[in-house]
This record gives sequence, structure tokens and C-alpha cells, in this order.
Amino acid sequence: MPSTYAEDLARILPETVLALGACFALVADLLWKGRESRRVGTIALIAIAASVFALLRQEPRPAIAFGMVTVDGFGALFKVFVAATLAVVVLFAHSSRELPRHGAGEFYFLLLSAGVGAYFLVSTTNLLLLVLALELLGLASYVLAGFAKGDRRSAEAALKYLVFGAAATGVMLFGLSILFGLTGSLDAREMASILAGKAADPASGEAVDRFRVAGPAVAIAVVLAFVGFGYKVSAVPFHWWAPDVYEGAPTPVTTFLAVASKGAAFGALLRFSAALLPSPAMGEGAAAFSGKLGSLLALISAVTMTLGNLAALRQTNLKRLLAYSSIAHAGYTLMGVATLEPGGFETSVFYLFAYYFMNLGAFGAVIYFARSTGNEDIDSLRGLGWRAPFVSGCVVVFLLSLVGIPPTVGFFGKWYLFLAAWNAGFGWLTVVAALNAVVSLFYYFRIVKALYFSPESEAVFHHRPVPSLAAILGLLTVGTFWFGPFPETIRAACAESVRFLF
Amino acid sequence: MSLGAYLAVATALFVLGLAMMIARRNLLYVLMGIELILNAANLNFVAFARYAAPAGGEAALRGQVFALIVILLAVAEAAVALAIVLHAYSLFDTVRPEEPDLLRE
Amino acid sequence: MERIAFALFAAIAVGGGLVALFHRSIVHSAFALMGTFLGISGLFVLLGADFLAVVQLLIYVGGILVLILFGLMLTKPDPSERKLRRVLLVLAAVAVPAAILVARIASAARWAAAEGPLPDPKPAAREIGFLFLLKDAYLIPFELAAFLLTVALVGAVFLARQPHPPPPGGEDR
Amino acid sequence: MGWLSSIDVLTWIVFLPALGMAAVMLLPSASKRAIRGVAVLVTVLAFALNLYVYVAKFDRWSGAMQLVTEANWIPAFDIFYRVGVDGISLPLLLLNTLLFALAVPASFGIERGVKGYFALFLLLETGVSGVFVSLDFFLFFVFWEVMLLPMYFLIGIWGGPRKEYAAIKFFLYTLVGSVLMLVAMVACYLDAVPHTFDLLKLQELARNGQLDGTRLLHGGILLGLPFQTWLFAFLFIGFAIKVPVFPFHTWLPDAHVEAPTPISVILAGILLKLGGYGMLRINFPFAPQAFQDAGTFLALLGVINIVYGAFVAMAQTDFKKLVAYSSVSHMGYMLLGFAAGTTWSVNGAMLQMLTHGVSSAMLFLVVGVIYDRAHHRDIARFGGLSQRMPFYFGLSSLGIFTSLGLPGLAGFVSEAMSLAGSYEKFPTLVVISVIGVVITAAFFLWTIQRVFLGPLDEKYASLPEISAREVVSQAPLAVLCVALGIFPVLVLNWQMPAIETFLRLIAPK
Amino acid sequence: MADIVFDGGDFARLAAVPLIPLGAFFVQTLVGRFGPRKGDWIPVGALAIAAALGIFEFAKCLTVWNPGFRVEWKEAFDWIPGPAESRASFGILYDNLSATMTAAVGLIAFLIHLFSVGYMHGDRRYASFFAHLCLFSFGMLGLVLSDNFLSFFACWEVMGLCSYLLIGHFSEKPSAAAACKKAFLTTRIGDVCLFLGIAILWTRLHTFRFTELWDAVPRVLAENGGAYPGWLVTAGLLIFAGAVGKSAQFPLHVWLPDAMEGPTPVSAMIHAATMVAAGVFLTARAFLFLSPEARIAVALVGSFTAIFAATIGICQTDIKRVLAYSTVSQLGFMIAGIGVGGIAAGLFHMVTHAAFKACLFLGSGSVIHAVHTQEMPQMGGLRRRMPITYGTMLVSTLAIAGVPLFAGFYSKDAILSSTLVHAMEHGSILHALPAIFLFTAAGMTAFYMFRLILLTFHGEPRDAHKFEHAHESPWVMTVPLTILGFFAVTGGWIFGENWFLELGKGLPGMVVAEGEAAHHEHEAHGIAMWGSIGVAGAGILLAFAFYQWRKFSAAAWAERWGPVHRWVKNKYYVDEFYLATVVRFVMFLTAVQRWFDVWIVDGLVNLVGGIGRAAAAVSGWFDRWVVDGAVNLVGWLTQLWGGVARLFQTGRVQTYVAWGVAGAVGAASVVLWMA
Repeated sequence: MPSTYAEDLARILPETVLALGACFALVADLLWKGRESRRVGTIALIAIAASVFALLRQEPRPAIAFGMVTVDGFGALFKVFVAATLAVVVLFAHSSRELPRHGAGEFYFLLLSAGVGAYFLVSTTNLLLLVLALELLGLASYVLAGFAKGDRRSAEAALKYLVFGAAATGVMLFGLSILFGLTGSLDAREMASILAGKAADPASGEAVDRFRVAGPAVAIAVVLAFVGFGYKVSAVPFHWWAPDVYEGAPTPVTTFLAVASKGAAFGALLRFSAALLPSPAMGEGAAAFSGKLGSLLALISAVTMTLGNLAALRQTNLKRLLAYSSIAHAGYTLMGVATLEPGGFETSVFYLFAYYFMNLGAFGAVIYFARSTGNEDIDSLRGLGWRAPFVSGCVVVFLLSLVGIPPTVGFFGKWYLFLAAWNAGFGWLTVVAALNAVVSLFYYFRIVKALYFSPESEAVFHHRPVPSLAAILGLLTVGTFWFGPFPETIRAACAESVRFLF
Repeated sequence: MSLGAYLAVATALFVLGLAMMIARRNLLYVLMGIELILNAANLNFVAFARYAAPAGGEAALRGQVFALIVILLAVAEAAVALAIVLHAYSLFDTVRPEEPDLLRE
Repeated sequence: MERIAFALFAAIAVGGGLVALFHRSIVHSAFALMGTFLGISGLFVLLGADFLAVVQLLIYVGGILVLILFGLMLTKPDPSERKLRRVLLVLAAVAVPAAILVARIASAARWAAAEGPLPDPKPAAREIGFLFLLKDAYLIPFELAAFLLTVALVGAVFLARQPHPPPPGGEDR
Repeated sequence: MGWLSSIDVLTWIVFLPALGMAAVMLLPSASKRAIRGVAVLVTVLAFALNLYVYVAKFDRWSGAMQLVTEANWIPAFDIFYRVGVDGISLPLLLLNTLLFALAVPASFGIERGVKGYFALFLLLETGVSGVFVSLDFFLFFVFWEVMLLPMYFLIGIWGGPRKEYAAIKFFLYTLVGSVLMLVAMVACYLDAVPHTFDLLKLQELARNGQLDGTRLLHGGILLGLPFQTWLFAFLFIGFAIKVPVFPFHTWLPDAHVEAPTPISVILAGILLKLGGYGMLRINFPFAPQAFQDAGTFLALLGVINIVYGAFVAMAQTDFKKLVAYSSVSHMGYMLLGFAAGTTWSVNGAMLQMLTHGVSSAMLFLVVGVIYDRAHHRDIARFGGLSQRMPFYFGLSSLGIFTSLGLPGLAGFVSEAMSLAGSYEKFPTLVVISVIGVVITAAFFLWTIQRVFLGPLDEKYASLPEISAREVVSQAPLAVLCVALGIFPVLVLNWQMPAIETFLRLIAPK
Repeated sequence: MADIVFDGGDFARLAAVPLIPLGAFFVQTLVGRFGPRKGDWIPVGALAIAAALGIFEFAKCLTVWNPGFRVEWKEAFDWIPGPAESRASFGILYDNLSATMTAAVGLIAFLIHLFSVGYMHGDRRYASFFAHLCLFSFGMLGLVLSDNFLSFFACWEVMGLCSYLLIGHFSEKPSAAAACKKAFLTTRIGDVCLFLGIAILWTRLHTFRFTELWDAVPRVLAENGGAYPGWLVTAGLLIFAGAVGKSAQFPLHVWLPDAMEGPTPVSAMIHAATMVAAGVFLTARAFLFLSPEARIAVALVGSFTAIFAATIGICQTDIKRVLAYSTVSQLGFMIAGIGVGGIAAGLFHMVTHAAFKACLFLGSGSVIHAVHTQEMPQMGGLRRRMPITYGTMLVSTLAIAGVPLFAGFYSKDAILSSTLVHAMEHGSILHALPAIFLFTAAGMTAFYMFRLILLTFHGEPRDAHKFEHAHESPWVMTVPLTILGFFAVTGGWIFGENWFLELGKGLPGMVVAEGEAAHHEHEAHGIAMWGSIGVAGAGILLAFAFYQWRKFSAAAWAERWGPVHRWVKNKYYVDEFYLATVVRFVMFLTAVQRWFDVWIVDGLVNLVGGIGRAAAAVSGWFDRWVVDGAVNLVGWLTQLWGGVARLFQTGRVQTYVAWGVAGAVGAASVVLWMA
């Protein structure tokens, strides 16, 4: 029985609540004449909380709203992921000094609208809605990247992000148009069933599996489409913008880009590859096709993580180092995607959650240190370990998790990824990943060395603790340590959510 | 006319757009390049819509709706692009894309 | 007859693009771009997308082109570039692989398309309008596009607003 | 209090220090006394619990695993929290908790970052105790890594002049070891028919030859070598780095010289035994066939350890380095004992782990006492201390003669059993290693002569006698040195049945 | 004869004999030093009780003479648990030999404790001296009574420890510090050989207990067709090597002369009566494991040591060094005696030697105590000032020289006769060597002993100042002297040949000569008696000639024999030889230092650096490979990536787009290529 208008509206309630919250924040800022930036922040937080509340109250049965918005467990999980990141980014924005004092309304408006874009991104298999969501997320991010108006680095970051983003989106659109041409449909699931159907082979004429006929064309189109995802996820051939933008943009925005935008893009990538991926039932041509895609993804994953780790070795700027580290972690997550099977997807989703805790923590620490040392260079941190013992302790835990040393959540994340990749036959990929983990040890521990083992730098003297930020970092550390030994809750959620995709 | 011809024109425009973005030394060319690429995609969409379902009906319009939305995106993107370019221009006092290179290796 | 019209409009579109790419002065390029947009609008008419052709004309020529011209006027005219040969090189570098790929796609693809003479298209503006309002059709994209425009508006205004108050922490850290 | 007793006592022993760490973290870093108080309380309580288990709750006649508790942890990958103890692990656990309890008073001298120090210290204790009690390979590996980190920081931050280099070297060596172990663990997990990490099940599988890698590698052969050889090699290198065995030992002297005294007591007293314990529990039972073939090679390594360690110790001028190399030499006896595989030699090797733990801990405390007073450890610059500090001379010569292997003291029993037991299998090697015994006597006595005897150097005329605090931490060890010498029964009765079961596991089929 | 009733009570008393001194040691070290008179009465009292118990039990044995008397208390204390064949436990083995030894050692130890109360009066470490002495007594008594090799070895090493502590008593003197270390190390080499021997026996026969081993030997011989199997020969020789180390026989004798650095009572007790005798005791116990060829080797070693040490003793000037070399020589006699089969003779000589050598040492102690020097050239004419000391030392010298009616004559005569019997039986020159060596050594003994007496007590006082101050020692020193002097005289009669010769029959492995062999023995006995008297007389006359009547001037002979004299004076450069070879070889291995203990102070540091470098080189490559390898690998990666990054990450966004497109094209072509 087709769902009624009211039911559909109820299904997209979280998105609407978030959008309304954005507008309300903008109006509130105007009413308070730009003086009460902190209270606007709280409004944004309330909006996020409301959207999550709405999300949780939805009935669990998966359904399609308005013909193209699939509302299911997988979407819900990623929406929670995006909402949680938004909340932390808002808190970071409170205590970061990089944002102009009176642009709060616009900032939270753009941030929440980017959130709306991310919500739609993870809950659709329709090409049109996908492009719209990507574009909404993108535009908001371009402006957010350039939000520190007077600062030339931020302007340059926005410019570069815009140019590269526009080019990538353009190429993706071209790819999607060809895909539309080949299948005549806009929905990935529909496309897959069309492609699986029989079609007359132009050469031999007899009914042959369509896939072997249109295979190469579909492959090229899919690759062009992947450019859009690759750019958002900062996979290797399309990661060039990431280091510069991450370094230039204000840190809360960088956090948003590195965690929320990347997470949502992974969600969309998982959903599309699950939908588009021809199930083996569709004949061996399809299986060969998915095999090829899988090994391509594995290759990209290996190159991404290796380049990310190697480049990070030589960084002196903390944000740029974390940029390369986040590229490397995108590489690790791609490992799970490359397996193209539910077991693998589940490990990628878990790794994203592990990534959530450790990376948010790392960026939070950058903000915390930037407040006392005034800049983001590693050697200006020298000796801070003794002056800010609590936060430095948290940083050590985050770094342990980023490297993947046991009892942290990072180790268990990597452990699942390696196991899934090994079972899927990518033995060589596991070895490359293990080597990368060892290499990553060096640049992460350079930070520890600076914090604890080196003589104090003068920048560290006027350090004043920031209780609110320290509290957030503390929570994230608890998360990193707690979900290490007891990952069962998250793992079960991820495994169950992935089942919705197939 | 055959579908291939339209595909050829669209590809030509796509190539020109890309070349314009990469080659020319003025940020505004980049903007123009973006528009060209999006137009190429639009042309593709409409052409496939026409040939896929000549009899009209919802399938035929699917391409046109997509094209419409893409045009709308192009407008939004052009606006934001211009704002960012001008903002950068006010700080770097140049439109050459390689001038602002504070963020590099 | 229809074949000649296609050739004409295609020539205008691609020619305008080439001129826009290679012309030294940016103003001439802008106007050449207008030619391309007109050409494309004509092609749309041929393809039976009449509403789309009008929208193309209104928005691209009336909106975006004007936007770009304003951009030109606001920025200092840079000395015209001399090394056009480099542009040709880049064009070739991009064109060749693109051509190969698209040719590969065309040869391999079994377009879900009918061959031979097509029945003449019917005006579709009303149907498109309805499509945008029908719940199970494209209502969500319509609403989302609207929201997108507001976001673009707010973002562009924020960035373009003068004066820029100096950011905390000095000019350039 | 119902639920307190429901948690089994082993988990209490392991996680009590972790609770202590949490308590220390909550205390303000200024209140040094409170922190030290918590540390003492926690370590002593853990030791008392352990002693209670050792004496009362452990049936020492059965060689089987006892007090086994199981709780599921990550059921998806058959990872369970399995804890249990038998004749092999219980004595080592007792030594571990004892040394930690004694190291706490020894670390009252630390002034900088006391809170951080004791937090890491207690975390280290949890890690080490965990390794000794865990029966699940994954749990074993996690605790093994948990132990690695505090050690790196303890040496790196509170160490001597070249502390960073020593810390990094220690970290790298142990990391390489643990990576090898991780690979071996995954291989075992994937190869076991019902995928499992349970050590006892894996031992059983290995016992009847099902752990042969056929499920993992086609035909169980990789690059020409059977799976068992690879498994044995990976695990052996992983544990040999910890023991340390000859080629991998260069981290030990640096780590000891740079580590603060209480940490090098723990390092020598317990961390070296982890390697030996790992071999006994995992390495040999998992690849019994490879162990039989590699017997002579192991024995050779053991003898090299003995002789090389002794000769290099002879050449040292730094007192701590000398004791470090003597540890290398002593661990050689253990390896020789394992390789021979007779009842007496394995029991001797096992006992050697305990007696060396006691004597080397004693020696490091002794070195610590001089270092706190003279601020240098150069043997040649001392002289005639026995006149200024007679009581101290008594204690340290007791420690030295125990390490020397003087009958009537702890060292002799284990050395004699190892050598006598191994004579049957490797007569020539035992004769060579006897040279090590003589050289050990030589460098230790030469040290006594240069440090304690001879004319008193006027620079040290004002050295104060050993303080009460130092005596408190050394007295139990002194008593143990003599007690284990006269009554080795105290330990042998507990470990013999367990060694019996171990020998049955690796007996050639 | 009625068997001696040995019940639990006796065993308790026997166990008490060693344990009381042990208890006294602990009490003294922990508490005693703070008590009255610094606690010296605790060890002395303990020794008194131990001696009394020892003598009481010995007396019990004497009442009913039974050569084969042997009684055991198995598994008294369970040391290493485990199944039967790998269990190690301690017990008591009490036969005639251990009976005599317990009594003799107990008595001598008690006397020496008494003597040191006076001698060590006012010493800085008075209390710990007595503690160590008492621990030593436990070691010796424990050794004599133990029934298995493990507890034997344990007590053996405890004695080594005590000799180390006691020699190093005056630890301020660097020479004492070096001497104690040298003593411990040299004996340690012997101990290690002993341990190996025990290990071999244990591996083969799976037991440590003497009785079981003795029963096993005939079984093994039978299996091996009457001949000694290879491993048993090596085990026997290794065990004998242990004895060589402890009793300072030829190759390992270097430590005994240096041990004189210790206080004189220590020298008297450890280095005259008890510890060194332990080696002889061990050879007796392990005699059964020595194959015939091994026994000849033992005899040769013993006899050579005898003559070798005697020659050195002749030209020593330090009174204690003379006595030290005389001890080495007399030990050579005992070992040779056992080697040629005269176990009883060897043991008889051991007991008598214990008595008069202790007396000689204590006498020299009181002399040194009086004149505060050990150099004989500075003494002379002390006869008048110290009559008691002179009297007892004269008696002991007569005994050691082998003058009839004195203890030494009987025991030395027994040894000489058994060497003659040995020589006659085997006839070959090799077998005759021990006899020849021993006779000449006996002569020399007489010569250097009387030289000592004449130089110290007779003639004119060479140093007036010292002579004036010389005075007789207090009673606490002279009383033990007289008791020991009494035994030196009566020793021969009381114990007499009959007791010891009879005792010999009961010992394992002793072949009782009957028939034709008995004839040999009787004949040899006569020749030996007259031979020894003649040789002793010649020695005494020569000594008087040189030092009393000045017929020949010692100095003249010295230059005439120039090089020989210098060689002999410098102890045949044996010490230097050792330093040059064995020690240097060890050092060569460690490349630590050239002269081990002669040049300790200077020139050491750079050589030690040498070994550091050598050790570093050997194991350094691995260290470099792991640590520095990892570090500069990272450095290399960083440089490599620096260049590449600068090429790509140019900061110009258009190149980014270009590379992005190139990447897309690459990916597409890869997918196509894979198709």
C-alpha cells in the first residue's frame, strides 16, 4: 500500500528538523545582532539533538519515502554518526579562536545545512538526490573552509576546495549521464536489475548476458562516477586538495571535513556499491565485473594508505600531519569496502566509528594546543606534556589508537579490517596495511616525543587550561579505551546495519 | 540525428570545459570551464532522455528534470564560486590561480 | 532539414567553446561562451525539450553570463596571456583520452534507445511542472534545490560582505 | 560484598593494580604521600592475595590448570576472557607481585611526576600479571602489549642520560617481537579447525598433530619449510627477544643502565621471565616436533648466552651493565635446561627463572643503593666500602654469592639441576658452560674486590650506611635467597607436577 | 665383637655436631656482635659442645673395635623432591674414618677458637671473624658426616666461602683482597671439576649417595668386563681434580701461600688442619672410582707436589710461607700415600699432621704476635724469651721431621713403606718414582723445619729492639699450644699403626695384602723405617751445619748455585707462569687485561675499552641493523617523499585538477586493461 504523504513526511523528519534548526540559528543571530554567538551555538546543539531524537523515534521497518529517500537502519546509523560529529564540531567552534567573532549565525546555518546534505547523502540510491546532497554538502563546505574571512590561508583553502570540488563534481555528473544513458534509470538498484537482464549482443545477435556486453562501458562510467566519491573521501588520485584545505581551513571546519563529510561519503559509497553491485546470481559476467571493481578499490586503498603514511612522516605542521593521517585512514577504511561483501562492509563501518573517536580527539587536541602555543607546529609543543598533563595523556591514548596498539579501539578496528581482507583473499593488502601501521608509529610518536621527552619551548609558558574542551577530550578518550576491549555493542550495530544494504 | 552525434558534441564541450579549467591563467576561466562541463552533462541527459523514450511519458522527462536540477546547481555554484573568487581577489589582489600558494609542501 | 539545423547549432556551440578557450582577452571569451549557450539551447529545441531550451536561455545567458561579466569588471584586467600554445597542448592532452574512452563506451554500449525517425516531441512544460509536485516523483529534489539556493545565497553574501573585520591574531599567522 | 567474592581471585590479582592506577589518577599530583600510600597498599594487597592462592587455594599435587574462569568477550571471533593458573605460572605470578611490592618502597626516591610514575607502574603490574594468568592467546597478546607501553614511558621519562635511545631501542625490539607473535597468533587462529584462541585447545591440537597449517597454506609447506618450523621460529624469536637470547640481547644493557633502579628491578626480575614463560606455555607445546629437531640449536644458543654473557660482563666497568650481562648469562642456563627436556633440566630451568629473579632483583637494589649515594656506577672508582658500610657489604655479598651459584643459596640449586639434567643430552655443551660458571665467579669476585675490599677511598669516607627503607625492600629477597637455597622444596613441590604435564605435551610421539 | 648399638639418640647427637656451629653462626652474625665480649663466647662454646659430642661418639666407636663399622641415617632431610631416581636428600654416613675425622676436627677447631680469642684481641671485625670461623667449622664437620655427594659438595663450597671471607679478613690490605679472590677462584676451578664428576656419576647411576655408588661400582666393572668404563675413569679423575684444587696440589697450589695473608689462626685451622685435609678425605671416599692408571697418576701428582713444595720451602724467609709450603708438601705425602694404595697410611698421616702442623702455625702465630714481624732474618734467639712456644714448636718440628717416637715418624713411615710396597709390586721405574720423591722430600722437610727453628729460636737476636719487646703469649694461647704439642708427641702411640691400619681394612676398595704380598709389606716396612730415620738425620745435620755451626754459609751456597737458587727462591716462577698462561688466556678471551692481579690499578681502563669494542662489534651489527636500520629507513623515506611531494603538492590548484583527471583516466584504463 503506497505510503501516505504524512507517513513520508514523518520519515524525513530528522532532515527537516535539522534544516529548520539551521534557519532558526540564522534568524536568532540576526535578532541578537551578532553579539550572542555562544547562545546561537546552543540553539544549533538543540537542533542536532532534536534531529537525533526524531531519528530514534522512527519505526525500524525500512521504507522508501518520496520515491527516492530510503529510510533504514544503515541510514540511521550514519545519521547518528554525522549528528555526533556536528555536535562535537559545534563545541569545538565554541572554544576555537580561529572563527570571526560575529559570523556565528551564518557559520551554524552553513554547518547544519551541510549536515542536512550529509543526511540525504547516506539515505538514497537515487542519482539525482545523490548529486543534490553532494552539492549541498560541497557548497556549504566551500564557504565554511573560507570562513575565517580576514585570513589569506583560509581564503586560499576555500578557493582550492572549490576549484577541485567543482571539477570533480563535473566529471562525476558526466559519468552519471553516461550511466543514465546506458540504463535509462536514475535509481542504482533499478540500474543493477536492468543491467542483469538479457540483451541482444550487437555482434552475435543472440541473447547474451547484458553485463558482458555493456560491461566495459558501465565500468568506465562507474569509474567516472567514483571520482565524485573519491574526491569527497580523499582517496589517492583525488586527494590533492585535502592537505592544503585541511591546513588552511579553521580547525572546527577541518574536523567536520575530516570526519562528518568523509563519513557520509563512505556511507553513500557503501550504499551505491551494495546497490549497484550485481549479485552473483546475475551471471558470471557480473561476478567478473565486481571482481575487477574490488581489485581496483584494493589497489586504490593500498596506494592511499601508503601515500598518506609516507607523506605524514615529514610534516612539521600538526594539522597537515593529521590531514595525511586522515588520508591514510581513508585508505584503511577502503580496505573493507574493497572486499565488496557484507563481512567487509561491516568492518569498514566499525573502523569509521573507531576513526570518529580517535580523529575527533586528535583535532580537539590541536585546538587545545593552538590556544596555548599560538600555532600548530609540533616543536612549539615541546614540554607541554608536563604543563597540560591531562590533555597530553588523552593525546597519547588517541595516538596509540591511531597507530593501532591494543587495548585501544583503533587496534580492534584494524584487527577486524585485516581479518576481513585476509578472508576475502587480499592477503597482500593486509601485509601492506601492517607495514603502514608500523611506519605510522614513527610520525605519531614524534608528537609524544615532543610532548614529554624534549626541553620546554618558550611558547608553552603561558598555557591556561580550557576545562570544557578538556572534558570533551576526556569523553573521547573514555570512548577510545572503552570500545577497545568491549567493542561488542558497536560491532553488533554495524553488522546489523549492513544487512539493510543487500 | 543519431544519438552518437549528440554524445560527440557533449564530449567536445566537456573536453573544452576541462581544458579551460586547467590551462587558462585566470580564475574566471575556471568558472566558465565549470559551466561548460555542466552544460555538456545536461546535453547528454536530455539527448539520452529523448532517445531512450521517444514516446514521451515520465521516462522522457526524467532526463529533462535532471538537466533542470543541474542548471539550478550550476547557478548556485557560480554564485558561490564568484563570491569565493572575489573574496580571494580582495586578499591576494590577483586572479591568477597559482598566486595564492601559502599552503604547500 | 532537421539535419541542417543540428549541424548549425552544434557548430555554434563547439565553435563558441573553442573561441572562448583560445581567445586572448577574457571579455571576448565571455561573449563566445554566450554563443555556446545559445547553440546548446537550440539543440535542446531539436531534442524536443522546449521548456528546457527557454530555461537554458534565461538562466545561463541572463544569469550566469552576467555574473561572470560582473566578475570580469570587478577584477583588474590582467595582461592577456601569450602562451596560447600551452593551452593547445593541454586541450590535446585532455581531448585524446576522453575521445578514446567515449568511443570505447559508444562501441560497447547498447543504448537503451530506439533507432530511426522519432515521433515529433510534445510540449512538456506542464508535465515537468507536475513531476516536480508529485509526491512520488521529484518533490524532494525540488524542495532540496530550493534549500540549496538559500544556502548558496547566505554563503555568497557572507563572503562578499565588506568590510572584513581583521581576524583575531594578526594578519597572517 | 557478594559480588566482590563472586569475581574470581585471579581477576582480582590482575586488576587490583589497575584499580590502584585509577585511584592514583584521581589523586592531585601534589599529594605525593597519598599516591605512594595507595601504591604500597595495592601492591601489598595483590601480593597477599597471591600468597593466599599459593598456599591455600592451589592443589599442588595435580599438574592440571586450576582456578579456570571463562567469560565471553568478543564472541564473534571466539575471543574469550579465559584465566587460569598452574604450577608453572603460579610461582612466577607470586614472584611478580612480590617484586612489584618491593619495588614500590624503592621508588620513593622518585620526585619528578610522581603521579604519572605510579600510574604507569601499576598499569605495568596489571599487564605482567595478566600475561601470567591468561589462557587465551588474544588476551595473552593484549596484556603483552599493555605491558610494553608503560615500560617505554618509565624508561623514557624517568631514565638516565641516554634514556630516549634506550627507550626507543627497548620499544623497537619488543615491538618486532610482538609483531612476530601476532602473525603466529593469527596463523594458529586460522589454522585451528574450530577457530579458537584457547591455549589449552591449541596445545591439544598441536599434541595430536592437527596444527600443521594445511588449512592455511596449501599442504602446510611454505618456501619449502613445514608450517610447524615457521610457527616455532616466529614464536621463538618473539620470546627470545624478551629472554634475551644472544643475538637479540643488545637492548638489555642499555635498558638496564638507563632505567631507574626500581624499574630495572622489575625489568630483570620479571620481564625477562616472560620470555621463558612464553616458551614454556606457547612456543614449545605448539610445535613439539620442531622443538625436538631444534633441541641442539637451542642448547647451543643457551651455552653461547652463558659463556658470552660471562665474558662480556668481565669487561664491564659500569656495575649495572655488569649485572645486566650476568642476567644474560643466567638466562642461558634456563635455555639450556629447556633444550635438554629432561625432568631435572626443565625443573632446573623453571627454578632458575625464580632464583635469578630473586638474586638479580637483589643485585639491582644493591646497585641502586650505591648509585643514590655516589651518583655514579663506575666500579673502578669505588674502593673499600666494606669499612664504611659493613651491613651493606653483608647484604650485597649475599646477593652476589647467590648469583654466583654458591651451594646453600638459591642460585646453586637451579644451576646444578639445569647442568646435571642437561648433561645426559649435551655432555660437551655442559662442560663448556661450566667455564661460564668459573668466569661468573671471577667477575663477581673481582667486582667485590674493587668495590668493597682494599683501601677506603677518602672521597667515600662520608658515605652513610644503608637506610632502613632500602633494607626493607632488600630483606625479603635476602631471606628468599637463603630459603630457596636450603628449601627448594618450597617451589619445586608446586612446579613439578606441572612440568610433568608439560613434558608429556612435548614428548616425541 | 659385639656390634655397637647405634640408636636415634646417637644420630641426633651426630646431627647436632655440625648444626650447633651453624646455629652459632646465625646467632653471632645477627645478635652476638652486640652482646658481651662481642659474642666470641658463642662460637667457642658451640665448638666446645661439638668437639665433646664428636669425641664421645668416637670414644663409643673405640670401645668396640670393628673395622667394617658403618651406620647410616638415610633421607634425614628431603632437599629436591621427585621420583626415586631423581630425588636428592641429605643424611649421615658414620664409619671409622668419619668418626676419627669428626673428633680430630672438632677438637682442633675448638682449640683454634680458644687461641684466636687471644690472638684476635682488639681486631676491628672481631665478631664477624668468629662468625666466619664458626661457619667454617660447620662446613668441615658437615662434610665429614655427609652421606651423599650433593651435601658433601654444598659443605665443600661453604668452606671455600669461609676461607675467602677469612683470608680477606684484613680487607684494607690490597694484597689480602687479591689473595682471597685468588683462593676462591682457584679452588672454584677444582670445585667445578668435582661438580662435573658428580654430574657424570648421577647421570649414569642416578644416585648421589656414597653407599649406593660404592655398591654400583663392582656391578659396573662386571658389566664392563672387569675394566673401568671410560666415563667412570673421567668421573674419578674429575673428582680427584676437585681434591687437587682444595688440597692445593701441584697445578692448583698457588693460592695456599698467598692465603697466609689471613690471620694466623685461620692459616692454622683452614690451611693446615682441616680444609686442605678435606681434599684427602674426598680422595679416600672416591678411591673406589679411580681406575688403576688413575691411582698411579694420583700418586705421581702427590709425590711431585711433595718434593716440589719442599724445595721451595727451603729458601723462604717468611715463617708462615715456610709452613705453608711445608703443608703443601705434607699433603703431597698423604695424596701419594693414598695413590699407592696406603689409604690408611695417608689418613693416619693426615690426622697426625693436623695436630703438629696446627701447633706449628699457632706457635708461629704467637711468635709473630710477640715480635710483630713474619720475616725470620729479623728474629733469632727467642728461645730465652718464649720458652713454652719454643718447647711446643720444637716437639712439633721433631714430629714433622719424622724423628722416631714422635707422631710424624709413624705416619710418614707408614706412607713410605706403602710406596715401597707399591714400587716392589710393580717394579717399573714409573712406580718407583713416588718412593724416590717421597724419601728426598722427607729429608728436605727435616732440613727446612730445623732451619726454621734455628733461625727463629737459636743463635743471636738479630733485631735488638724486637728482641726486647718479645714476651711469652698469654695462657689462652699457650694452653692450646701445649695440648697440640702433647698430641704431636703421643699421636703416634695413641692412634698407633694398629688403629689406622685396622681402620684401612674397613674402607671401600682397600686391598688387604695377604700371602706373598704380605711378605713384601713386612720387608718394605723394615727398609722404610731405617730409610726415613737416615734421611731425617741427614736433614737435621745439614740444617745444623748451615745455621748453627756455620760450617757452610747459606749465602755462599746461594751464589754458587746462583740461577738454581734464584729459581727456587722465586717459587719456580709458578705464579708468574700462571699469570702468563692460564690467566692471560682467560683474559685473552676477554681481552680485558694482561696481568690479572699484579697490575690492577694502572693501564686498565683502555684495555677494558678494548673488550667493550670487541663485544660491541660482535653483537653490535644486529643492534645497528634493528634500531639504526629502522631510524635511517624512516629518514630515507622522508627524503624520498620530500622530493616527490614537492613535485606534486605544488600548491597550484590547477595542477591538482590535472593530476585528478589523469588519475581518473588511469583508473579507467586499469579497469579496461583488467577486462
